[in-house]
Amino acid sequence: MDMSNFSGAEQAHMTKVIERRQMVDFLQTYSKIVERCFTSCCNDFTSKTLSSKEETCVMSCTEKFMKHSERVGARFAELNAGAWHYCAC
Amino acid sequence: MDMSNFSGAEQAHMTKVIERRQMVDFLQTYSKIVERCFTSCCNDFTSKTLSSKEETCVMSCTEKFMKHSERVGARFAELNAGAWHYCAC
Amino acid sequence: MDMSNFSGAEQAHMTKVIERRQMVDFLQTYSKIVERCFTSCCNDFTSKTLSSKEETCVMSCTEKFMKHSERVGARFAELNAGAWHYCAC
Amino acid sequence: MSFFTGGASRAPAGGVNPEKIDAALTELDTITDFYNRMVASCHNKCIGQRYTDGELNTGESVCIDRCVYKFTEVQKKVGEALQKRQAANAGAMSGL
Amino acid sequence: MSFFTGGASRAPAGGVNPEKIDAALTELDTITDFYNRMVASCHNKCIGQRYTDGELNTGESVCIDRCVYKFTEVQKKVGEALQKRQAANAGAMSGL
Amino acid sequence: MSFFTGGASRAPAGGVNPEKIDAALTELDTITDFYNRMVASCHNKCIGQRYTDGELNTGESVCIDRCVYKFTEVQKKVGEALQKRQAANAGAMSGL
Repeated sequence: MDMSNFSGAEQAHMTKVIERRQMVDFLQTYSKIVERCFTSCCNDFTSKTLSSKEETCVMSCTEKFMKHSERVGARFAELNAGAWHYCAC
Repeated sequence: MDMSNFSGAEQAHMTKVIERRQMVDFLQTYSKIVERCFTSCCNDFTSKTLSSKEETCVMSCTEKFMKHSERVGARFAELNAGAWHYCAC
Repeated sequence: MDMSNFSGAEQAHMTKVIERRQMVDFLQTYSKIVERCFTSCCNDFTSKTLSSKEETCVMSCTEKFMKHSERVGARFAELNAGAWHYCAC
Repeated sequence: MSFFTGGASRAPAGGVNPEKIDAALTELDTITDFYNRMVASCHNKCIGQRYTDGELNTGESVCIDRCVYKFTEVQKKVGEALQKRQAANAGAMSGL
Repeated sequence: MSFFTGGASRAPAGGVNPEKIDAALTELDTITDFYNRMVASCHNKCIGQRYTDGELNTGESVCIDRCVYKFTEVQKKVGEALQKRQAANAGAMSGL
Repeated sequence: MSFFTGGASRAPAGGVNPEKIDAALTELDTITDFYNRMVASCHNKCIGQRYTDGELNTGESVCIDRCVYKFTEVQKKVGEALQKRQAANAGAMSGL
């Protein structure tokens, strides 16, 4: 995002807005991981507690999701500059 | 949500906001039920009208979805107090 | 949407809001097409470039999606007037 | 969605009633949400996953027309059922 | 979400602190999002796709109760894991 | 999204141009949406459903790199196609 023509007040405002957006994004990521890892790992509802097998699966799934999304983020950042052919911004 | 430290004006504002959110949530639930029950119940597109079998299915699906989400809500409310380990709020 | 009882200022405001919503909707449609057509067309990750087969598939998928959603829109518009039995508006 | 109302009700400007705007936007968003779900659902029902060309064939076109009609029928039926439910236990709607 | 804060912080009205409202709304939206995903996930796990009547049978009811409990357990475990991660590499969280 | 603009354009504060902010937020939201769909799509394509440990193996890592590249290629192609379409029938874009 090119904010070079933003006034000081505008940059300050955007920084605040972006910070809040990042928090909301983070909470949504948290929520998506729960849904995805629950769906992949939990298939036994004869008991209400997590079995140790399910717990291991959830931990691996979470760790892997974070590593995956960090790797996607890194590659995406490398490519990003030229990618927005249709952005109306 | 702990609103005990909210001023009268803040509580009034939150009440208004929450009421509107609930209406929007309700409309989204409506919309999700339509999508889910349509997907589960309608597979015959040789006719444009709902067959009586499809209609029965849609009615049962709707009723069951509501009962399901009410039951989830009731269990969730019981557990909710201790559940938000990572809430940034 | 019935805006007949809107003041001039209200109509002007709505027009502006609707225009922006349409742009946001368009960007989301763009994004959904990318996801859907990528998912349907790209299954070979032995190479990072699009094969000509994949590219043809993506082009057809995009064109077809647009024609599909235009057709849905046209039918929907014909039916829309009587359809909103539960709209809280 | 209600941010606007919140802000504007404290600072109404030039004959704009924020409650009316807000209601209109809720309606707009609701219709848009339904339309988007209809597009996705009918795509899943009617459009094949093999993309060899960009035209809708006759079977797909007919399927789309019926699908839109049927989706709208489902919408009405679900709306009626929810209304009956809400009348029966008014106020106990929201899960939260 | 922060629009409200943005607007209101320039025009605070009658003892309303926009930061507090904003934080409360974030909490509300977060809980709502979790609840909605729980409803969808437990529906997928517990409710059959054949809709012959509108009642939850015993098997489904028991499944829902356990599902909500287990979903909440997963939520705690994931939360703890993310907290550990965030403590380990503070600041490098967001992908953007 | 435009609530902010709506409110602020009637009450601009301290050199903040709401149109610019709004455009920047639209861009931010668009990129975030693409990024989120890319994460989900490449997860579906590259990451197995069996979670025995938390590391990405070599196959998965290579797959992710290619997936991001390919997803971006698709994005460009779709963007070009939509631009051509929009040029052809300007104004008839939105379904509503």
